[in-house]
This record gives sequence, C-alpha cells and structure tokens, in this order.
Amino acid sequence: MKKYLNKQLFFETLYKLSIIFASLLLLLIIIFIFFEGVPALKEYGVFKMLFNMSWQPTAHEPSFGLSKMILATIISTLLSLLIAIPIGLLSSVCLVRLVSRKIKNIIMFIVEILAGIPSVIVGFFVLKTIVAFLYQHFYMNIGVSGNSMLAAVFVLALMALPTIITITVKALEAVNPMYTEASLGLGANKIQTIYKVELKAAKSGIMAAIVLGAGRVIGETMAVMLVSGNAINISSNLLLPTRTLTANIATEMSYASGLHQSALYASGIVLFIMIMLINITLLIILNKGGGDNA
Amino acid sequence: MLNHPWQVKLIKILTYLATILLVLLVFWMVSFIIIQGISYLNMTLLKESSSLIITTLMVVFLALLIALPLGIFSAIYLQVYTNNGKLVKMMRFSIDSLNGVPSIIFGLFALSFFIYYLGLNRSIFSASLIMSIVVLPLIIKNTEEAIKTIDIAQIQGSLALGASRFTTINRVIIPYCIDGIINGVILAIGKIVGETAAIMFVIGSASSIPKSFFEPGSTLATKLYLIIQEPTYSSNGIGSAYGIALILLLIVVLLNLLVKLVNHIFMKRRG
Amino acid sequence: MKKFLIIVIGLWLVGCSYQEGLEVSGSTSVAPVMEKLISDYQSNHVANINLTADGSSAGISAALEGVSDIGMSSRALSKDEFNNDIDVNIIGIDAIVVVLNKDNKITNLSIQDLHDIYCGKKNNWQDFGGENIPIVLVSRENGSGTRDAFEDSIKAKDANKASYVDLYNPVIVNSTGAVIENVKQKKGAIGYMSMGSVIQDIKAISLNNYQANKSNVIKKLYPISREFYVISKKNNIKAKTFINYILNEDGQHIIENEGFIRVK
Amino acid sequence: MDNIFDIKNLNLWYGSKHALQGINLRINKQSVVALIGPSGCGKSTFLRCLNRMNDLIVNCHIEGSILFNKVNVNSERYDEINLRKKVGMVFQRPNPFPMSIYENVIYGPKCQGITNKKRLDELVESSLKKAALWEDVKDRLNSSALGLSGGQQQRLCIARAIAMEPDVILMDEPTSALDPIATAKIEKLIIELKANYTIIIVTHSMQQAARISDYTAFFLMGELIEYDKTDIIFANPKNKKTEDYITGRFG
Repeated sequence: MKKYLNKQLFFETLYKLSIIFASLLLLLIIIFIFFEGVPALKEYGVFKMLFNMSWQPTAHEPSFGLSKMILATIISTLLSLLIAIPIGLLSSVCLVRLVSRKIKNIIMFIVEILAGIPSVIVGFFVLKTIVAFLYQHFYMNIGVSGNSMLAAVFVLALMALPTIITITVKALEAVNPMYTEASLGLGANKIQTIYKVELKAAKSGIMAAIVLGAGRVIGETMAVMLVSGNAINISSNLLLPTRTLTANIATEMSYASGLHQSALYASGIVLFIMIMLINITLLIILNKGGGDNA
Repeated sequence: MLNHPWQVKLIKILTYLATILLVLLVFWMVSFIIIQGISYLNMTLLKESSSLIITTLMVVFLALLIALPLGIFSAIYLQVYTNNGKLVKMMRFSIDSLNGVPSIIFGLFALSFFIYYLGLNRSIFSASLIMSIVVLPLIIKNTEEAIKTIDIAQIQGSLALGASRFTTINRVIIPYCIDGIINGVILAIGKIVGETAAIMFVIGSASSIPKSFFEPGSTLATKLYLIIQEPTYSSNGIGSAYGIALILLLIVVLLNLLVKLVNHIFMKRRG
Repeated sequence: MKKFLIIVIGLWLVGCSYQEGLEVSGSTSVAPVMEKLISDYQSNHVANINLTADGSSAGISAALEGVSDIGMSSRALSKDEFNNDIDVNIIGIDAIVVVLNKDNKITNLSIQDLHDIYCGKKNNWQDFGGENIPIVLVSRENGSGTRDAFEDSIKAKDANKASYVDLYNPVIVNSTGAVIENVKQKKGAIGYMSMGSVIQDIKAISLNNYQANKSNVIKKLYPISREFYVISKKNNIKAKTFINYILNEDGQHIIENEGFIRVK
Repeated sequence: MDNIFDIKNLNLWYGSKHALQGINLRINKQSVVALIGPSGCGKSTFLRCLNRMNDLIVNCHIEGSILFNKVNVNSERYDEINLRKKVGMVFQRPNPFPMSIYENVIYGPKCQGITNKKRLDELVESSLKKAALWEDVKDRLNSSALGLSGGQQQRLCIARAIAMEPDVILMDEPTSALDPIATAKIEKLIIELKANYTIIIVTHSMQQAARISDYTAFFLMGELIEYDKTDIIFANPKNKKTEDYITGRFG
C-alpha cells in the first residue's frame, strides 16, 4: 500500500507542478520581454518612444519613435475589421439560419481550412496577386509599389474572418429559441427575426468575436511583412507602403544589436500591452454581457 | 430599418452575397496555390523538401513530447483537483492570455530566454521548446473541454466504488477524453507546421537533412518565407515556393479532415 | 512516464554545452564570405571556429575587449577605436552596385543622381532620360551594413547620420534576394547590393561612367565601395594563423569567387 | 355566431409519432375556448397549428385543413406571415425582447411597415391600456422590459400581441409560470379581451378553464375526445373519459 500511496502523491504533485509552470509561462514571457526592452525605454524615454515620429536606430544619437508604427498597427487592424466584420457577421447569419445543415457544415469546413492556412501562405498569395495587381494598375502614382497598407488590410481581413465567423456562429446558435418564436409569433419574417432580435440577443458573443478577431489581427507578423512594404510612414493614401509594429520587429531583428535591439523589444512590449488590453476588454464584455441571452 | 419589404429583400441578398464572397475568397486562394504549385509537385521537389519535412516533423515531435504531458496534467488539475477559487481564475486567465499572445512575441521571448539567457544555440531544439509553449494552451483547453463533457455520474460512480481521485483519473477520465486530447494534438500540429514568426529567430536555417536536434534547420514554413523573399537562391526559383506552399496546404487540409474523422468516431462512441 | 522525464532533462543539458573554439563576430556583410572561408579552413586545419553576425560596431568592440578572437567590420575604425596592440587587415573590397529593372533603358547614373533619387528630389525616370515611369525605391532595413555604406556614399543621411530615405515610400526588405525580387518585378524599381550578388534577371549600371570592375574599384574610380576589415589582438597566435590563411592564395581565391575584389 | 376557425380532419406527425389524430373542431368568434387534457395529449401542438408555429419543427408533417375565416391556411400557398398578423400568440414563460417596453410593443407593427411615430404611439397606448399595463408603465416606456415583474412581463407580451390588431390570441399556459395574484389579473384581462378578440387558451388548471372559458375541448392521446360549452363539459360530460379526467381519476 505504501508504494501505491507515494506513486499517487508523486503524480498529484506532478499535476500541480504542471499547472503552476503553465500559468507562470505568461509571467516568464513578460519578464524577459521587459528585461530586454527596458534599456531602450530608459535610455530614450517611454513618452518619446510612444509619441516621437522618427525611427532612426542606427544614427549617432539614435531615435526610437514608434508612433508611426503604432498608428499603422491600429489603422490596419481597424480597416481590416471594417471588411471582416460585415462579411463575417452576414455569412454567420446565413450559415446559422438561411442554409441547410449540410451546406453549413461544408462552409464551416472551408472556414476551418482558412483558419488553418499558415499566415506565410496568405501573405505569399496576396503578394503574388493583389500587390502585383496594384503595381500594374497604379504604378503611375508617385510612391506606389504595390506593397501597401491596402494589401496589408486585405491580408488581415482574411486572417480575421475565421475567428469572427466561428465565434459568431457559436453565439447565434446559443440564442434562446423563445426569442425567435416570440418574434415569429408577432408576424415578423425570418430576416427581421434574425437582425432585430437574435443579433441583439447574441450581442455579447458577437462583441467577443470582434475583439478576438482584433487580437488575432493586431499580432499578425509574417503575412503583413510580406505585403506592406515596411516603409515607416502613415498616409491617407492606402496605396502607399506602411510598417506595423510586428513587421518592424521581424524586419530589423536579424541585424539589430545593442540599443537598436532593445528598442525592437520595446515595440514588442507596446504590442504586448495592446494585446493585454484587448484580453481585458474581452473579459469585461463576457462578464457584463453574459446574461442577456440566457 | 428592415420595416419595408424592399429592405428585407436587400438584406437577404447581402447575407447570401457575403457567404458566397467568403467561399470565393478561400477558393481563389486555394486554387491559386494548387494551380501554381501542382506543376512543381514532382519527385525533385519532394526530394529537395525532404529535409524540410523531416525538420518540421522533428519540431512537431519534440514540441508535443513536452507540451502533451504538461498540458494534460494541467487540464486534469484544473478540472478535477480545484474548485473555481480566485487562484484558479488567475491561472485560467494567464493560460487564455498565453493563447492570445502573438507569435512574434513568442519569437522575441525565445531569442532572449533560450538563446541569450540559457545560451542554447539556434537549433531545432530551441524551436521545439518555444513551440511547446505556443501549443500548450491549445492542449490544455481541448483536454479541459473533453473532461467537461464527461457526465458527472460517471465520475461519481467511480468515486462511489471507493476509487480514489487518482485512479478515477486513470480509469475514467483519461480514457474518456482521448478524443479531446487528439483534437488538441491535431490542432497543435497544424499550428506548429504553419508557424514562422515564433521560431524564425531561433531555428537558424539549413538546406541539408539535420543530423541531430541541436543543429540549425529549416521547416517547411520558415524555408517558404526565405524562398518567397529570395527566390533566386532556390533551385527552381519561385516555383519551389509554390511547391512548398502546396505541401503545407495539403497538410492543413489533411489535419482538418483528421479532426472531422476523430470527432465522427468518438461522436458515435459517445452516442 | 519516468523514462520520458529523464529523456527531456537529458536533452536539455546536452543542448546547453557547446565546444569552445575561435570566436569570430561582427559585420553582417562580411559574415557570408567569412562562413565560406571558415568551412574551407576547417576542411584542412584542426580548428573549431564559431561565427556570429551582429554588426560591425559589435564586432569591433568584441575584438578590442577580447570577447571575440577576430572582429569583422565593413567600415573603417574610428580614431578612438584604434589602439596599437591590435592589428587591422583588409581582406577584400566590396563594390556596391546599383541595379535597375531589365526594361529600364538607363545605363549610367552619377552620385548626385543617386542622391536626388534617394532623397526624393527627383522621382521619375524621365528626369534621367528614361521612360515616364515613377521611381520605386527599394532599400535594405536599418542595421544592414550595405545600406549604411551606400547611403553614406550618396550622402542620403543628415548630420546625425539619420537616413532621409524613409520619407519617400521605399519598399524595405531585409535580404539581398528580396531586393533582387522587387527590382525584377517592378519596372520603376531601383536597388543596390554587393557586386557579387548581381544576377542576370536584373541590370547593374555604371556610376560616374565607371563600371564596377577590379581595376576601377582598386583605383577608387568606381565611387561606392567598402573595405572588409578583420581586427585581432597582436598576441593572439590562433587568430593570426587564420588571418594569414585568408590573406594568402586560397583565402583570396574564395573571396574573389564570392564576388568581392581580392587585395593580394 | 359564425365561426372563425373550422378545423377538418387535422392530423400531425413528429417524424413517425402520430401526435394529432383526426381533429374536427369549430371555434366561434369573440369566445374563450380552453384546451385541457393530460400533458403530452397534443393540446399545445394543436394550438401551435393555428398560427403554423409547427412549421419551425424540422420533421413535422401536417395534413387536413384549417379554415380561418373560411380560407384554408394550412397550405404552402397561404403566407404564414399574414396568418400570424391575424393570430397572435402568448407563450408559457414571459418572453419580452431585451429592448425597452415601447420597442417591445411596436415590434410587430414596425415589422409590418408601420413607421409613422404618431400612429405607433397611439398603438402603444391603446394596447397597454387593453392589457391593463398602461397605468404601471406609462412614465417609463423607454426602460428595459426585463425590469418588469413576471405578471407585468406577461401582460406586456399580451399588449405586444394586441398591437398587431389580431382577430385571435392563442395562449399556451400563460399563467403557469406566474404567482396567484398575477394569474388572477391575467384571467380578469382575458375575460375583458373577449369583447373584441377570440381567445384560445391551453391550460393545466381545470378551475381556470371553468372560470374564464365559454367552450372547452378535452384532448387525450392526440385525439379530441369532447368539445362543448364549458358548463356542460364540467357539469355532465357525455364521454366517460372526459368525466374520469374532470373528476381526477386519471390524467
């Protein structure tokens, strides 16, 4: 019996150690990212880093202003959601209410494939189609090279769609059927029932889908880097190239050293904080809105 | 809005259009890769990318070797040994946030922790370590989902027969949630195969078959990234990029079919 | 279950230890050719040489502090970096070539032209006698030695050595191959790279009417070139033997067929 | 008194289960008809046939004719949306939408294209007055409907149905989820509504049927056993099974 007991004890401590280790990983990541990024933040100053426009890491007195890249990250995320949300919500409604179960399963399989396609392939695809097309047709404009914010937004929209659709479909399916019956009972047709009642009842699920979609998109690196042109500028002309925080890290990391590398880690910290803000807003949405479609 | 028949008709058309557009987009991308890649999918490409496939399998194997036990044990602890106290909520939040961390941040962490701090060299081993961390939340969540679906009666039945929590785990819980674990594994493989940003700083690059875990290497995805950037340096130029992209795409489709198959089998078993 | 744990810990420990040997670190532009030199040297000498590419300044300071046996640099040492217990050797010269799309009729540009192009003063090939196509700048990323040397030569930096180029919508890539790919695909593109990397899909042009060949570069007629330096402590015998190998025939031969210009 | 509903040989199957067998029934205008019977006898299923809510159920097959104002509504050609405009429904559990009281009441009319503000305000006031809820909520029309009590929510659902100006109101055990006081208020309201609506109500409580209905139909195992004036059904029912059920011997 003695041997048996300490075998059980051994495994139960192993279970405990595993979960403790798993939960501390996030902390470990935070520690090391901050550890590497703090020198540049201290040297150049957090305020200047967030709001200064010029990024010249290899100059005599280097400047590590990230504001153009932070803006590019935010703008590309919002614009991609502007495309992904309508398509995502409308197709989710169609899948849950307007098509047969068989068609729905087929399309959901296609959405899962889209979710599974590695971002490097999506970037490659857009590079060889959209970017090439943009240069062929707009090369006469100064500064246009095909690699552009528009191409980046298109890639990010493709990335956001699967996340938004899978979660919206789940939210719509969880809507209490009593609302549907009540609406139909009042002589509303299917479309009115969906858009006036069911979407409202699944509001918190849909908001979670959008926020998760934003989280997925804001952290995208490989696909954006291939198509965005990586020029450090912000412009209302979407055909001009741009550089997001993630692309900045991936482009310059291989040859960066000293303070330059530390500044890249600092842009990683900024990105990390943005992601954490998104996670926290998600938590608030889910807790607050949890009840309305009970 | 939606109070007049023409508005209703318009929205209905838009709803169908959105779905068609979604399907067309995916078909356009997939067919583009297939059409361009199919002509390069021949023996020379398979031979040339054999080192990439082997390296990818090595990363998948080692990452899962670490993440699986860690993930399953963590899921068991979360589902069986804890109530929903404050500490558990914290743990859940940190694992969910870990799941939301972008892969470039994992890349930065891998570079500073494994390479600079621990002094490991840029190798398949370092890439596998970071990938085990990347897929850990996936394994935990899927295993937890599976454990949740076990109806309480079965667990209570086993406990009622005098079995300790530990034997209940081995005899009832783990066998029952095999499909959740398999789902987690398949999704994890999908994530590892397609990953570039998390491992690009720590895996180095190589064009021959690696002899050990501690040599630098190139997976299908990292090599694809290099060739896209520098097609002139690969044997048949951009063609091999299309070839590798097609191989990756086939793997993704295969993995998704596998998930469907596993769910189907276990759905029948669960009745 | 126990077997599995032992394996994992075993893998972890083995990973951490790696053999000591000759440490070579520094410029990312010199690293590729140094890699070839090292593998050739190791094929007939017993030596374990470790190479890291972390930039010229890092290489220079590593050599001065003795952290690395040999420091590589693609820029001359500044006055305060130089001291007399180290010796500095030039192992090769790298000419930086300007490349255009094959359909672009232009065959020659002056340094002033390059300055006007990369500082946004002129943005159409018509200004230089070419077709009416806007110019698309293709540039390397910050930290790349090639970009540093190129922008210094065409004075595309301000007093604080901060580059102007970023303001004119360049396509920024972090590898020579990507420069080639962008120049090859885009009619109006202009890029630059080491002479050795040029391939026939793109067109290298002459600068100030001088082709980038051995004699023009050595005579400094070809305006944009940079020397590859190796820095080592005078008393470091192991480093000295490797450097002598680089400076004699078989070393110089490798440097030449890597597309650089030999010094001996 | 001409009839508003004339049901002839109505049969319904859920997949293979024959839930309603050969129902023949006439329902007069402006009367309250109670449907009683043990649970699972098909009374709710029958009620839902009258506004074709059963169309939502996947493998449900219906035969026979349902004449509504002499027109057979149980056919593909007849648009169920029009039917539901004329035949409102109130459910067992109060299910106001997660919107304001005002928006709940005008939901139906707006779906029909009535968007004129003044017209909608009139409808809201008249419907809430008819549902005896106007006094309670007239100064907080824009507050959320979920804030009301159970009884108030059910009366709001009735008001919502009345706003459609239907001819018939179907009620599926409207008071089973409510406390006795709220139930009494709803019963009093039903009797007042009889003046301008036909009300068909499914109920478990025979006392409720006796109190408020003019006619009562007794269902058992998918068949209509007996249908007659309420006082006849409860005083001396013709069919033995009805008598056993009324006196509580089974069911």
